[in-house]
Amino acid sequence: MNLHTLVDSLLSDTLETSLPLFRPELALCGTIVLMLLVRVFRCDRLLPPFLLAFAGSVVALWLALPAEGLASWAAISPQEIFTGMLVHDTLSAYVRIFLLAFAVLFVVLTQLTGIADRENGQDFYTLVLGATLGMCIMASANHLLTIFLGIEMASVPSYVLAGIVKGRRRSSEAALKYAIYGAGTAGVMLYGISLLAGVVGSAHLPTIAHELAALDISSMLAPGGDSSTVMVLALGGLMLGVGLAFKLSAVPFHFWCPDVFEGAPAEVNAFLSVASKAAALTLLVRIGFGLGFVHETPHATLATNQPPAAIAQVSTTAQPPTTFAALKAEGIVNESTADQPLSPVRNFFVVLVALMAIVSCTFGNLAAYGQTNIKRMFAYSTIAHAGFMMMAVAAAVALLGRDPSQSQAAIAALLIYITIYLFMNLGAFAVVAFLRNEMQSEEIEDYAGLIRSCPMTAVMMTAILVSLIGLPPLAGFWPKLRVLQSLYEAGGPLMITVLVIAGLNTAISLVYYLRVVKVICIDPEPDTRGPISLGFLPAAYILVVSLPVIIFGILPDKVAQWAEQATMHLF
Amino acid sequence: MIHLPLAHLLSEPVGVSHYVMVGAVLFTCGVLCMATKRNALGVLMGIELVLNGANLNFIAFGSHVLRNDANSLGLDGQLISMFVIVLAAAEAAVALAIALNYYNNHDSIDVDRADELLG
Amino acid sequence: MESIYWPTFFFWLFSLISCSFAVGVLLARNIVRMAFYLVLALAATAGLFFLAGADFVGAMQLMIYVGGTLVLLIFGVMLTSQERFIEMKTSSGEWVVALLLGGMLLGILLQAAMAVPAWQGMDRAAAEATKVEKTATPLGMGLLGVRVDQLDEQDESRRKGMSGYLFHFEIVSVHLLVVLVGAAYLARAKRKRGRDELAGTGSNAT
Amino acid sequence: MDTTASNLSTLLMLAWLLPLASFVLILFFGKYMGSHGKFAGYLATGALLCSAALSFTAMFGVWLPNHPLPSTAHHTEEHGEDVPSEEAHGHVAAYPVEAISAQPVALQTDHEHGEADGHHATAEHSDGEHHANNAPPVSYFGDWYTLGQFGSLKLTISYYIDTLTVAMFCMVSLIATCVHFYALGYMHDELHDFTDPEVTMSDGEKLKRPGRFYRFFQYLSLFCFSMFGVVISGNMAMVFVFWELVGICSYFLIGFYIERHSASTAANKAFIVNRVGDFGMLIGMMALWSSLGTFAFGDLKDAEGHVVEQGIFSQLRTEENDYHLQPTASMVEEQERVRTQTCELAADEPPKQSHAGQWLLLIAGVGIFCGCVGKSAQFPLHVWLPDAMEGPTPVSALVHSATMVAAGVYLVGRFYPAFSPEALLVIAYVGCITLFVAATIAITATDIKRVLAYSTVSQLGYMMLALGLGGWVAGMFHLITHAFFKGLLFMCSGSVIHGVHTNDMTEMGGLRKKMPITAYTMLVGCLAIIGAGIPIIGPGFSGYYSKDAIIEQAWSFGSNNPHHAVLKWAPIVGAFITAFYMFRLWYMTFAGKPRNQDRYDHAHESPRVMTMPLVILAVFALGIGWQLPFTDLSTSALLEQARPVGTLATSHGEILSELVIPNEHDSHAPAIKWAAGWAAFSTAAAGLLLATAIYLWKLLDPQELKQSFKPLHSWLWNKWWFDELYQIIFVAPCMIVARTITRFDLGVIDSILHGAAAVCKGCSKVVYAVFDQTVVDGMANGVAGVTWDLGLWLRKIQTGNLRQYIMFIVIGTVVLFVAISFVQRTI
Repeated sequence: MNLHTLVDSLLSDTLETSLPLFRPELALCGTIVLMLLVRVFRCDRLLPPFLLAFAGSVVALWLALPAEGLASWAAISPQEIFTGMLVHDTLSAYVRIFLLAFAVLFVVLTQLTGIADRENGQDFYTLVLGATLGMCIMASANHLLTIFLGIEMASVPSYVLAGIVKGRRRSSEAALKYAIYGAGTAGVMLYGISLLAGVVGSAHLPTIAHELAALDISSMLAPGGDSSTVMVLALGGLMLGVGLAFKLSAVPFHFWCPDVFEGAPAEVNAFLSVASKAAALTLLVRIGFGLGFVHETPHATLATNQPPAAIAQVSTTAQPPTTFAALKAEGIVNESTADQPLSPVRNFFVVLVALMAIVSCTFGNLAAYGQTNIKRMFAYSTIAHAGFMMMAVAAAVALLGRDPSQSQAAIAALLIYITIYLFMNLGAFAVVAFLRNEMQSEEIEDYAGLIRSCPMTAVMMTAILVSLIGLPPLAGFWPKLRVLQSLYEAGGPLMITVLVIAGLNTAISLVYYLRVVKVICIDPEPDTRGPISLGFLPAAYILVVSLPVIIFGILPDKVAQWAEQATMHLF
Repeated sequence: MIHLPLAHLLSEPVGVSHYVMVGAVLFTCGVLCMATKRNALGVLMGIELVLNGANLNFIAFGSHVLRNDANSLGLDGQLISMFVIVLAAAEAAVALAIALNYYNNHDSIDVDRADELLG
Repeated sequence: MESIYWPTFFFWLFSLISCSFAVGVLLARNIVRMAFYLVLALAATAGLFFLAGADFVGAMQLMIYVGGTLVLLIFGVMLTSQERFIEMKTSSGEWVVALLLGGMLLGILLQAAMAVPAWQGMDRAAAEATKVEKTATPLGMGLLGVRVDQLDEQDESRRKGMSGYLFHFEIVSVHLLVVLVGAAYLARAKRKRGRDELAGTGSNAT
Repeated sequence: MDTTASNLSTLLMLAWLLPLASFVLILFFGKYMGSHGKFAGYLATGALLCSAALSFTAMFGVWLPNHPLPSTAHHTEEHGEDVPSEEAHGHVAAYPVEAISAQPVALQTDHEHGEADGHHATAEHSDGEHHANNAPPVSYFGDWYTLGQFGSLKLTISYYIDTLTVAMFCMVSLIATCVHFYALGYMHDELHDFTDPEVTMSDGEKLKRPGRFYRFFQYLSLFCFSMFGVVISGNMAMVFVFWELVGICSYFLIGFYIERHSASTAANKAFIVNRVGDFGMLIGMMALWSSLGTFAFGDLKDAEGHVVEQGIFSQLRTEENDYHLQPTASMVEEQERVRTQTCELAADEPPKQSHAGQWLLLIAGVGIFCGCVGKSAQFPLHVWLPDAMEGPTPVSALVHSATMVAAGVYLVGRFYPAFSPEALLVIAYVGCITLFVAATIAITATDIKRVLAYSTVSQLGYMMLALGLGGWVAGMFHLITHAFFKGLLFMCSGSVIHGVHTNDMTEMGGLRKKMPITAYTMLVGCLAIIGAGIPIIGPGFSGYYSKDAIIEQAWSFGSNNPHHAVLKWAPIVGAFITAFYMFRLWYMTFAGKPRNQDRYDHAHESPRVMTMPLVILAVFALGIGWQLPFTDLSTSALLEQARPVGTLATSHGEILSELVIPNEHDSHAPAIKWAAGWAAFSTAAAGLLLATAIYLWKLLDPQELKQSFKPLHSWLWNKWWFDELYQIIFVAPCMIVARTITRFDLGVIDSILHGAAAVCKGCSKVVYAVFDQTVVDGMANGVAGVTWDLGLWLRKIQTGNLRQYIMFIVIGTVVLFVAISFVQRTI
């Protein structure tokens, strides 16, 4: 082996494998650069930033969709790209499509609400696309530095987005709180990463899993073992978790969330609550599966020292196995032997995530009770939902060593949840943003009797709220059901506790969502309020975004099918 | 001859542990700085200290001078710390801009004045 | 009596400077003084980097942190120090809570630092035998994606984990672009606010 | 050998009986000894002086020449490679325990291998060297007088003398002598008619009564006699008798100013609380006697040296079993009998072999420990000690800090071979809670003596913790060093009170200039109690050696038992708090500006008869931990000689199988020593710095702090509400029961007549109130209301303060780390 083979393998890896799979993100990068150029050459009259951003995100979305339609997903083989920095599989493909689709919808929304006017449009869309890029990287991270980088790339532009309305005190306060809290947790996370990497001696997730398995933690925990090293590992893992919990706004690292949501514009809230959460949850899955599971046969093209021909061959011939049985038969999954050394790692992960999930869910729902500001209420609702979604991750990792097919089902539940949550929250925040433009208020009490002023919006908002509770005819019911089912499958005292608490929380959340419904539908209209007319485009947008809440409620199979396909290659 | 422990301390090479301890001190000072300074810029300085503490860890874990076994982080440590420096600079730039914006709106740099959003 | 091992001496020197000025940053009241202490602490950390054999990163630390970031911070200090003098004193209770918590955190971290057996120092002979090589070239190659240090790595499984950093190197540039656009946006002077009020915030709930 | 035994027993018996003689003389002739019995003081002091002389003769004249300490130089030569470099140069008197322990550490390693296989695999290890090392310590046991034989129960007055006994004699007699001298000065008010300023008669006049100088010394003599009796006792029954005598003396002395209401209440409280503990002790003694048939500690030998009757220790730790603790066959039988009887199991069911006899052993151990809980003021019976400060200060110094309260610790140490690992764990936890609770209360107390009283409770907790964790020498060593520095501290506080006529620290300040000797001797005491010293290498004040030994043992234990990590951290946290409140006390009293100018102006240094004992004790508080230059003599080396048999081994729990009580020598491993030493030093330094920042440099404002932590302050100020809690749980129910019975007595007939009607009426009311209103309505309203309130309350956490959010990051990380390390073990 010499330098030549190294360079050759790098070239083939980068040019032939990685860049083609990285096209959507490249499109985002290109749009960002283009936007700068447009400003530099002062042709923004010709190319308004909205058009540019819209076109860029649509192109990126188009590039992200599988070439031969959804049926060809099975052809995506899991592989590491960029010499192991990122991993490309169906999960990352799914989340990427999700994020880019959201970006398209979001760009349209901001144009409709007018938060990004032509003067600051370039700045706004640059930040949005930059953050989306970071989230895409989070979703496919395979290396500790990539995790940190992805989180930074997603967060730092978001700080600015939170303060995008420059002249307002609250907006600037929100941005300051967000930025400093985020920087603090990023520091803690970085320290945790350093400890993890330092003990294990690598920053590459599969290698870490490999080394952890070699360390044999269970024997270290036994009396007389080197339990202090395990303590360092646990501390590192915990501090890494702090960074993730910040992104997830999980209790007790949620403090930024309500303040930022109240201070930032509603559109930005939609971005933070949907895209950011989805990316963070995917990252959580990545970490849980990356560290809690050893791939017996390494991914096809990760070895950079193989000759290019071999890489090409492997990537074409490898038929992705579809079922767990097949995986087992091929020796990729060997539940009894391969995973035992890592069961303490999984346990740790599960306990940590489950604890935070329980607390987040309960705290979020309870604290939402007395809120008067709708954005703030949604902030707590977001915290609660993030807790619920984390439960799915905990269940998935708990099932990982025992029953991978159920584990896949748990991840599928998570993906369904994320997808449906997109429509619920985007719809809700769109309504909030449009109403704010009309009546200059975001207080819940000012929504009184909305059903008489603009019935369509009110009905859609009601549907969204009921769906957020998770009541059966609407879409929000299905993912919750599936998460509960996964928890039941996972079993064990901890998971059953989580299950019970999750069930209780659904009941608790009833109160504050229905309170808003009551204000909208039953309370009398105040006399002071003038007529409200949203206009055609906003109304149509609300309809388009929130109709899926009803449609997927009645026909949940389609989403479930996508999600199940997307979880195919986790093992 | 008097055998001072101090001399003994100086005649042996230090290990990764020592570096990590210095890193821990920097980290803790940084966090405390963030938690106690009321001047937003002081808080930002705390962030710098925190990141620097973590960076010192990376350097120590990757160093062949301190630890000469197969399991060290190797060059990865230095590479990661370089990226951290860059990212810290980016973060500092944004945080400073946000602090200036805050100052413009509040006519004060005192973070305790940021008390409108609560509950 | 054994002779002094100079790297160790310098380690203690630099770490003492670094830690004490970090504490100085924590305890100082005056923001300018804090900035000055921070410069010294970071510069001493750069010295520690050099001692650990990370010459290039040490230089970068000096240039970017001490040279760049801090100048930025000092700009900030100058821009915001025009307000009338207001005592920004942290109350005693907060100090005590912070110090107690900080002590606990420090205790946990220090314990972690001492916990791993492999992190203890080498003996002197081994340390003196270790060759310090310049790291600039391998670092540069690593940033371009070619890990030349992979060539000496015998362990197959570890070699796979030694990834090139070309991806990060490139994507960070995009990130910096985005961040600078954002920072410039916020730092720009306010322009006409009419449309902002109407469309951007609308809310009169201040 | 024989002459040694008789010499020792005679010397110590004389030392023991001299105070008794003094007591009897003063009892009968006290009134006639000068005016108000001035001469009685001299008599008692003289008797104690003679006792001290005899004790020291026993130690240096008889014991040491016959049982020389192992030579340090010899061992370092043999095991030089194990020992850090500073030990190799013997003249650095760094750490005596280390030097002595060098030999057993090396031997212990092969011992442990044998043990890992089980308790029976040790026979082949019994080569000569091994045995020599693991043999019981040299001790002399014998009967002076047999009181009577009742069946198998033989009650004797016997002695059990080993190094610990002799060392305790020296310590007690030395401190008692100092206190006697001190009291000659302190109690001079009692030499003439005494007007008690704190007792107001019904006619508004202050109480005037004749002085009771002689009676004070009479009690002190009786106390010394009882204390010596506890120490020298050779069997549990005799211990119990003197134990009670000590308690009675304490009662008398606390209630010395019996006319004061607070004093008589405090005396009653002390007596009653102690009875609670003694009840447990009786149970423990019964458990032991019913199964072992003896109360004696040691083996009774005849003239040829053959064992006639086996004592408790040799029955439980037999030579054949390589001195491992194992319940005897009779214990197994007894436990099995109780089990089958109480559970009504079929007699043919096979006995549980796994825990054979262990439960009985545990009951015996915990029972005996209950007595020690009462006497040594451990949680939850610690409430009496601070109130006992109503007694005169010399009493506080002697009885309630240096000796009597130490008797509990001493008994645990004496009885140590019979404690099973589970019993030790109970001891450790009790000690741990005590040390923490008492230390926190001391933070807010403003009465100078009460601060010291809580400090005493806390330090006793330290000793119990050390013993419970397997650190026998560490605990006993701390017992001795603590006796000196705490006696010193109390006498200094007495000197201050004598000078300014108040206990309240908020009225003091700046007294350093007025009473320099008191101030600086007290500074020595403070530095000793916080364990000031140069970490790892020494030298330091006496507390430095003993406290570091405890903390090292705690770390050693913690690394073996990750489940009980709290026991590892408690002494570290305790060290922080100790340093804080001790220097808070010193700064408030001696530094800064006078808070009450009037009192300051009238303050004066105490007379020579009071300051001389201070200086003497200060010298001991400084140096009792040191190794005597050019010899191998040091307190810890002496104690090492008395180390109970079997405690060198690492022992494992039988009932709690994962419990490991580590070998004490393991705690001197460099890694543990290093980490624990620095942790102890840095926390103590942090506590000192915090106190300095608040009370000397005034960087932080104590009033502001009090405001910030108002709930916490009132919680501590009210002593964790323990007194109120006991009032509610124990006292009030007793009162209610008593009153109820009274009423019942008075109105039996009435209540029967009206009872039936009332019950019916009541029932219907209850059904209506409880069921209809509470259950039905409450289910609907209550749940919603509670969640609603909870939700609103949770909003308060979101304070909007950014810096608090940052603080919450730290709290979250730390709390999650702790939570995860506990939760994960249980799942």
